[in-house]
Amino acid sequence: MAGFNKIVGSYSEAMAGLEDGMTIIAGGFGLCGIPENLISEIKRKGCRDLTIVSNNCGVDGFGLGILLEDKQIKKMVSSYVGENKLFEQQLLAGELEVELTPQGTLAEKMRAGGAGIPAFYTATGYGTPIGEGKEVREFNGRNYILEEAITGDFAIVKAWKADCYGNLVFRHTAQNFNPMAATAGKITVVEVEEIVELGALDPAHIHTPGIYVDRLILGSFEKRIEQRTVRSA
Amino acid sequence: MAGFNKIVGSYSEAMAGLEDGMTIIAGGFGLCGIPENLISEIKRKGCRDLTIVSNNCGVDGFGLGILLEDKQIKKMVSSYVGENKLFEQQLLAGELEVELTPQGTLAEKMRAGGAGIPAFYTATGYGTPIGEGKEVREFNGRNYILEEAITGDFAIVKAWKADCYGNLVFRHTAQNFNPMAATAGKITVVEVEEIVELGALDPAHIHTPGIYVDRLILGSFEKRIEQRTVRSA
Amino acid sequence: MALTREQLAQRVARELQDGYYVNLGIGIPTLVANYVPKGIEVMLQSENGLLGMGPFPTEDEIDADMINAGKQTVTAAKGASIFSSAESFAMIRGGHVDLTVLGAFEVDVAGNIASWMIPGKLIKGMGGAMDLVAGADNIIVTMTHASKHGESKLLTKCSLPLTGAGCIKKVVTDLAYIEIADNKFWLKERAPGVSVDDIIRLTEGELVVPDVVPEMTF
Amino acid sequence: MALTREQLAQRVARELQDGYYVNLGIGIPTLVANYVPKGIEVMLQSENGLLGMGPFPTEDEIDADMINAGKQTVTAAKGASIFSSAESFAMIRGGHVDLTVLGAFEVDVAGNIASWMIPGKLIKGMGGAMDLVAGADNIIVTMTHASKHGESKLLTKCSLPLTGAGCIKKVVTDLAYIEIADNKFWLKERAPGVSVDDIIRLTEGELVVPDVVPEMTF
Repeated sequence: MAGFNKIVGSYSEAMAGLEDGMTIIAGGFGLCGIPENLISEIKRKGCRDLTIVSNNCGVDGFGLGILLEDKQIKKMVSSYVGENKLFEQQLLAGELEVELTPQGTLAEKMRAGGAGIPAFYTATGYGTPIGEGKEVREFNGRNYILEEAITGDFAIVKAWKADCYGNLVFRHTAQNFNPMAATAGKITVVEVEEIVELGALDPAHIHTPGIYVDRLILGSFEKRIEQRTVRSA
Repeated sequence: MAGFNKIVGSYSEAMAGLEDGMTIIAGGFGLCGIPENLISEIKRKGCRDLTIVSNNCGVDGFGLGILLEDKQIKKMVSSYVGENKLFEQQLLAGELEVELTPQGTLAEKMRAGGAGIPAFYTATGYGTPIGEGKEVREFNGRNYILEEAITGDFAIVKAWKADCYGNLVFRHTAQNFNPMAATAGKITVVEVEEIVELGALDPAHIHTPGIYVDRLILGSFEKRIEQRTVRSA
Repeated sequence: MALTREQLAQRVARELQDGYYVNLGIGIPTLVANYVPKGIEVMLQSENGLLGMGPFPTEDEIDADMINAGKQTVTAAKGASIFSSAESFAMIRGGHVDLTVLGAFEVDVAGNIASWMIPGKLIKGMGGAMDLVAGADNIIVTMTHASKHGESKLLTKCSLPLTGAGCIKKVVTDLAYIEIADNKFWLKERAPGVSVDDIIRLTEGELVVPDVVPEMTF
Repeated sequence: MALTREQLAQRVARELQDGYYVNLGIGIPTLVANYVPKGIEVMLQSENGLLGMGPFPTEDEIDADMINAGKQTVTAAKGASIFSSAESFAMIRGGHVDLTVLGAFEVDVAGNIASWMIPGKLIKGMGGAMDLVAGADNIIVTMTHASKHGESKLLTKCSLPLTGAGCIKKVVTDLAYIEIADNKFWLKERAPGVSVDDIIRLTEGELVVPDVVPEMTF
């Protein structure tokens, strides 16, 4: 009897079932709050023709950027992909497709995917190249475009603390896209810094209820910093 | 210089500007987490022809039910209104209009109103009287109906703790509709059980950021229980 | 003998599986929680914003801020989470709840359900029922097979306004366990001592009856 | 003399009001935070999920989990809140942010803005810019008045792909403060020592010039 215990024992088990051609939704913003080790496991598995939905594509040599090295990514759905030389090369060479999506629309598409909302209207992108080919409709005198939800075969998520039921708490701004990603995967895999006793998390302060989580694994993280900015003490 | 201090000194100040014919979005589920004193203030002010958007309409003599006593409500937008004799009478006498809305659609309409989403598609209500007259559209082989967002002239909200910036934390299931209501009012008024020092709330555990809150008042609450169910110890 | 309310709940409870997130409607569905089979764990979702509903509180534990969707005072079980109504229905609408159990006035061979409104009677509202039936893949309806006046509630076409269209696949009545597929009712089990003829007589919609209809045991 | 980057930020900062929630874009807009007028308080929103952005951390305070939308390490100010990207953009899209300041390549008399894409050059993406310009009622664009080659960036019609349509009402350039209304640019202030003629020459879209154009002071 497994009950609600979502803990798995290895990264290989965590990503079991991932196949060529699948769509993966990934949490994280820049290098902050990214599922580092789940990404490494995808590289290790070597699956190809992947569609990755993530606000960014990591950097050269870290984060989702490492999946470019063996050309595992067919298509990225992102709002900003400017931190990555290899990305640029593969894009210019026509080896990589990119579907640019405004950041807020991307977040809302993931949320909608998890929440059973197939599509919604937004003013974001109306009158721009992003609105081209999309239905335009007026509400209360303003024009909006129709945007459809996103779901994935897998969602990969990084949280701070979890209990064995998969209830999650995120740390600081490492929350970002992770909660929405968690709702939008057919299989949602989460790696965390700490697994706490059941009952140790305050029910009202759980960011992601365990119902969204299928597999949970304890990891250790490099947490690379992209822009190290400081002031004098 | 007021800065971000949202605290007002009286209930009359809290509801200043409320006028006949306005739309009010109210948090609460049944009698749980309802803005008791803000409702009393609306009764005291005597504004009429109000449209109230709330999952329920209180009970006879408590909660939103007291606004029926002087016939202040023209229209209720709710999912369930079955706990209230006076409601029934006024409805049958044609003195009160009711727009029944599925509970999840109601919650999502409030969220959409606050989030700048003018409309969204949902399968809820398709093929039922709720779907009549609404646009139907197929996505991935399933039929959905179009539902529009709700916003209010005022939103009235009950929270547990707040800081003076209006950052809110809700207690247990008294959260319910309150966070969405808070986002959907042109003027959002919140009453709380406790105002804590600025900095005392963990930023990552704030349910409603103060940006949504216009006025904040400290109240004391009866918290009437609708269905008192117990087990033996 | 027609099933009692408790037996109805017991029969429904046999459909529970280990690790199921379940939403139980008001009335008989609520009783299902008392019959979770040994050796399996389920978590109860309450649509007002609680996943992991515990038992009723003791007198000392009663808290006005902790209620379920039936507005009853409850407790939170270990491992529970609490959230807003929007989040709760995102969970429901998004198909994350494994099983929903609810009552109904009528069900028909197309899987339509009518459960919230009787024209001419005062309308109280649908609450979360329309969201629940639209969101769950797996729904069990519990109800009496026929009205007090002997009128079938398993119909060719619902006569009352619908709660949801084409969404019901399983019905547990006081007389039978029935599945819905291909625009037909499929008789799977009968209540102890209830004859197949009685079930046929009280089922208005097309009913497929196999050669052997096992009797439920309790 | 054309305004320096710091002066641009200073001029923009004069548009801040007490109690404003403000989103500052990357580059010059970020500098605005250094010039908040005395006696007023503003809160900075960072679209990756932080309301109440504080100063950069000291070496000891650096935390990889605490960054802003420019991916810089930051701190949270007292009274800050932290939330998901969906919540952050609900805030932005829903019009709850009082002022957005961002850079641009071009602005036109219709209030259109182009700021994210130059055809033929590599596209990096719009990030949150399209959401920010669609969501805010009050947007200030900061940019140089003309390109390095002397080509006006204040146009009759943007030549580059748009970031948003009809949403810009205020532009602070290195030469002038200009408002947009009725399909015209309205010259309101000029940079110290910059002649009205220079501004006219470098403004391609229709410019309304009042009899007196006050000089900015710093």
